[in-house]
Amino acid sequence: MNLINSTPTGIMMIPLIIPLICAILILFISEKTRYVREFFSVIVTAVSLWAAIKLFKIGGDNLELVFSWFSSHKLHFKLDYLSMFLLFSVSMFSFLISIYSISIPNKGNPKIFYFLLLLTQVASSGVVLSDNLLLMLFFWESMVIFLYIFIYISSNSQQTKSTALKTFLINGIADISMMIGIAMIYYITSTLSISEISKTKIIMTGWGTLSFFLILIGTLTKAGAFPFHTWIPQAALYSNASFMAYIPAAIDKLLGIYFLARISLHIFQINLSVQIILMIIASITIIAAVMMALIQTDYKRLLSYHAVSQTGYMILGISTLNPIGIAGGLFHMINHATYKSCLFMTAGSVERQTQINDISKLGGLFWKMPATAICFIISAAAISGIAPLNGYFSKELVYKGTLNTGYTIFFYAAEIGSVLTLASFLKLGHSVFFGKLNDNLKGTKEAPLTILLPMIALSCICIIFGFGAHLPLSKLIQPSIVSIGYIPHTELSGFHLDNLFLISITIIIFSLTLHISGFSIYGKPYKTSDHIHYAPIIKNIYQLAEKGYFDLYEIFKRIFKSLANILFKIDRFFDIVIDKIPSNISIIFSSQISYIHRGIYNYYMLAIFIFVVVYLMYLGGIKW
Amino acid sequence: MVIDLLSYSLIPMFSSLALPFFAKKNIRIAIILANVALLSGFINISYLIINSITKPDIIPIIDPLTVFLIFTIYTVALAISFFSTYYGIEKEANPISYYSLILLSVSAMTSLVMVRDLFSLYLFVEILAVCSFALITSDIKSNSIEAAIKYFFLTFPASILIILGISLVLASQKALDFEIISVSTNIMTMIGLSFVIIGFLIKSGVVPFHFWTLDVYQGASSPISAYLAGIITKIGGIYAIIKISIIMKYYPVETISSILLFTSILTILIGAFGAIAQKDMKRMLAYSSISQMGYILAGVSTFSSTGIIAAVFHLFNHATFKTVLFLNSACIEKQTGTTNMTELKGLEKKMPITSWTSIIASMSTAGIPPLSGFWSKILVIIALWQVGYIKSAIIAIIASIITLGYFVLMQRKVFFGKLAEKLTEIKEVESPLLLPVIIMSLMIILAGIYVTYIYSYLEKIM
Amino acid sequence: MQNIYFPLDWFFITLIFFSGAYCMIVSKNIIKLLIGFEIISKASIIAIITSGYLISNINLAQSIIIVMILVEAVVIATGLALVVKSYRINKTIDITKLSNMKG
Amino acid sequence: MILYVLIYLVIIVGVVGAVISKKLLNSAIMLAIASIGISLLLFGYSAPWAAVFELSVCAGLITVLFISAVSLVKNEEDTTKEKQIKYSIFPLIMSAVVILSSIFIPEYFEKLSSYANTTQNGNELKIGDIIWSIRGIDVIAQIMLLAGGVFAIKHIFSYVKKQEE
Repeated sequence: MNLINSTPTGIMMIPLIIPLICAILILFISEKTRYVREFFSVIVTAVSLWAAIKLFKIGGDNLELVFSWFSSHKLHFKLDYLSMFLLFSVSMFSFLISIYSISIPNKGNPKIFYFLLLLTQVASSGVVLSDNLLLMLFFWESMVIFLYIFIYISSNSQQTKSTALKTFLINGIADISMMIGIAMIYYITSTLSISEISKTKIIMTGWGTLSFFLILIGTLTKAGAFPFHTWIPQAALYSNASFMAYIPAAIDKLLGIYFLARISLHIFQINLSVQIILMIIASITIIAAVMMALIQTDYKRLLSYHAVSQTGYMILGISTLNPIGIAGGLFHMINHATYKSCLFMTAGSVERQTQINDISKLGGLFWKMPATAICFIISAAAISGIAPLNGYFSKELVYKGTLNTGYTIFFYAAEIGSVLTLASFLKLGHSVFFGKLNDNLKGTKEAPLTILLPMIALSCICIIFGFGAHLPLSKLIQPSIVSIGYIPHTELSGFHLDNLFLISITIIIFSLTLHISGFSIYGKPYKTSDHIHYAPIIKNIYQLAEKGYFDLYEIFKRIFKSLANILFKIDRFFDIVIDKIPSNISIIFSSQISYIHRGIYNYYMLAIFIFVVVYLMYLGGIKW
Repeated sequence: MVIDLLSYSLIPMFSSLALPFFAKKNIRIAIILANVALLSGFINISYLIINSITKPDIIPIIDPLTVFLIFTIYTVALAISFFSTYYGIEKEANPISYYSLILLSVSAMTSLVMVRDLFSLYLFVEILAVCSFALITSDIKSNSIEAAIKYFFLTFPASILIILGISLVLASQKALDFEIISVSTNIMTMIGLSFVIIGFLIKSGVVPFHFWTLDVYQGASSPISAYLAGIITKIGGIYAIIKISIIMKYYPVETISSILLFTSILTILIGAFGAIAQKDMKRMLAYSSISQMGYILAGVSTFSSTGIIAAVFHLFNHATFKTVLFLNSACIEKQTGTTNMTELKGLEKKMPITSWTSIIASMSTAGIPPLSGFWSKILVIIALWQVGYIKSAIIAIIASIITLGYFVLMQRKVFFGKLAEKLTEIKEVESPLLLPVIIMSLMIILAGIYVTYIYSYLEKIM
Repeated sequence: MQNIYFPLDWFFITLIFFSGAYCMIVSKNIIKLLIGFEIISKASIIAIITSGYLISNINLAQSIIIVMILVEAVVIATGLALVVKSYRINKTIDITKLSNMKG
Repeated sequence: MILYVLIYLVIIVGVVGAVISKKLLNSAIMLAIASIGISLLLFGYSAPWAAVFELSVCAGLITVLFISAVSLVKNEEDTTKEKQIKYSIFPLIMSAVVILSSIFIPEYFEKLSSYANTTQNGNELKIGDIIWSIRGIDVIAQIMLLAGGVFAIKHIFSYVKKQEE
């Protein structure tokens, strides 16, 4: 195994090995030195980014690197264009987040934070690079542990601890189901390497479908889709902004959708009915999450719900199974990562400067924090799919993909989703940056440079990917689709003045009207969505949602509680049967025996005489 | 009669006759003479038996069963007489007659074991009965008189039944010798012998006829109840049944064996269950000894060679650990004045040796593996299994679990836990009183460990 | 011919045995018990002599009876001694009163 | 045969009288009559030695012992008022037993006696030889028994003196 030398396989190892070593080194740096840890992790992430970019230059599809693990088992790391694209994006985000979280206050003990950040970088690049499913699973599972510790150290309040537990449980169980799914794959194909399986894709028969759905649960949880998303909003409340910007916003989405792409396109040959199920899940995620986002008053919680809804678009894109849709899904994945983490960074900087998260208390910060405000505006426009920015282009591809499949209902769902997204961002922007500046925020200054720099970088990427959409599409997305095995016929990128553009304009107008009507009724910017919130039917759906009826975690908790006390009753019953009844019987029996012996000689003699006579009669009755 | 073993029965008899004359000058000398007579007999027989166990082929044993039982008789008798010298028998009864009666009962038992004639067997059983019921009265409490009367009126009618049996055997055989009887099988003899067995069932205190055992073991003075439970009821009752079952090897034994099996299972169960709710320690030990008698009888009821070996082995084991238990209850009674278990608590702190020996003995009764009780019970159960009485084997196992139950209950109540306030000032009994108990427990442990030697020795019986 | 006596003797033995047993079961007075016990031992003597007569070996039967009579005498003597002592201590010869060992 | 039945009648009368008589003295006397009947029976069976022993020991010695015991516990007798019903219904039960046993016992023992070994060669051995030579062990047993009896009575009464002091 040759390490760092100019051959591509060597470079491929850099994002894996170097951050791991540095992570361990960071642990030994003493507490007192300031900024050494931050500086160290920034350098390391920069190096891994450089390695990812260099791999791009060298190109060279499916480079193979074999590890011998306990001699018998071969560990394959394989690099095709899709994983190269993912590796680049993962390293980019780790680099930006490590810069960003230098001056974020409540990220917990910095030593552990950076240790975890680098380990997450290692794990995610491991997931992306590994060709062997088992190896991928190993890195995938380690992510859960880092997730748990990240949330746990962010503050020592009770809610944080219960959120950490909730996250760990949901992700843990999902990973177990994925593990079983992978075991089934091994059972079907008796090989674990993705490249071999992809040669003869697994068809959807008995074990195949079951393993697909089990792995699907794992990927959807990682990506944060509808039924398994409930930990993200809670994490948003109780953990720090840099964590939210890093994992739920970027890394999780990237890895989740990457693996979804792998299994639905590369490993399995999914048939029509499975495809429809996927599209239904996608559309539910879009609508439900954005409906919830609309009514939120907490800055980060609102953003987290949007993160969940945007995942819906990506899943929709992938599940269209035609090249345009898939390209749209993948492109939306990278776009979403950029503007979502940028939005979370703005949330972090606002929180750092004003120590307030509740948008009803914020207002008029535009002139106080101009840079953050501008970045917010750009990324908000990108997420709602306004024309020249990257969001629009990826959504446009996704819409084309869904229209090609012929099921227009999913198209309408996606459209409604983007309307509500824009409405909620209008509400957010208006209540935080515009409107009246209330008195106690007078002294707020602009956030320090280390926070602004990554934000500005990300918003520039949004703009670049927007206007120069053909750059990422041709360089990153197209080769990775080809490597999966779907050749796009039409030209992917480019600005086409067709009716999709017109629809996006109508969406903008429609959400503007919603916002203005809400503002005029209630007067307060943060109340603009209340007329939807308290509408007749929707009101009690919202109440149910608040109480957590839709939350899988709560449902299971109730089930297990009732199960526990049923078992307790059964145990009490057995305890009586085994312990009490025999001892009582024997005591009654023995007291009866001692009662018989009343001590009077005559009764004894009578008993003996009777028994003797009986025995003799029995004896006498011998027939010979 | 086995001539060369005759000395074991004659020496105690002559010494018991000589005892009153020695006692004229000084009672101490008489007591010492009695103990020395028994000690010499014990050393002699133990030398004989150890040689025959360790070097089985060199010394040809005339009759292994007789030697084995004489060994048991002498161990228990020596333990009792040694114990009662320091127990203060003088306060309660005339020591001269007490020791001569013990010596006479020893000679009666040894000759009973050696005898080869049915009528002489009956005679020696009568002598033993007379001596033992006189010994029962050697306690000042009124209970002992009541116990003696009950013993007299409940067991002596049984000898009449035995005579009826003997008359039937006499009518159908040339003579009453065991060899002659065992050779010529005959229905009338079979019925006669069954009459005799039922007579001896009454004498050995198995369940339908166990009423006298409870009152006698509780009422008699403690060393005597140990002597009774230890060896007299066994040799005077169960030994005769074993001897007859050996004779009836070639007889059609279905009916009598089903009677014996029914009685033994009844005994085991009622003995075990009865002991659970007992308040008085000696009465509980009486119930447990009835239950153990049931095991011996179960062994005999199979009429198979393993059954009889198991019965003899369990007889020996039961003799040792029952004597230990009763002697311990005697020590407790001597120190605390009562054997009522509700008043005794946490004796282990004050009387450690008594407690620990009685724990070993009760564990052996319950049949805990390393100890000897376990092996004999297992043999009995195997014998039952082999002959096909599987249900009764299972009942025997369950009953031994219940035995373990009530013994642990008794120990927890009497020996462990917080020391009862009244008992704070009591001390351990004098060391000579503990000597027999310690030797007996050692024998239990050794018998448990060297069980293979004993089994190979016992196999020569059949 | 001599077989006639054997069954008839055993008929009378059962009668005497039953009456002795009845007397022991029913009576409260200990001396009455002893008399019952005496009757039963009489029955055993008859049993021995009938079997002796059956196998026409009277002398063997006689020797056994002599020994049995001796045994009977010794037993009755000790029994009466016991009764007298219990009378001295408990001041009663009613056996139902001697029952303070129960359970 | 008539003599045989007559003797048994005497025995039965003696036994039943001993059981049902109210006063202990009468029952002792009836018992003596029964034992006299038995010795007559023994004479009937040409067993003179046994008959003489039976007559002298049972009729004589044991009756004397009984009467002396009854006199010892004289004042106690009137206090134990036994309900006489137990004894008055005795003849009734006795007759029931007579009928039952007359059905089963003779027929059963008839069949049984067919097994008796009648090959015995009569009474050539004299009674003295039997007792002393063949059944020698019984002599030792008798000595032991007598010693036991003496020590037993000594042991029982030994305590009585101490208690009275």
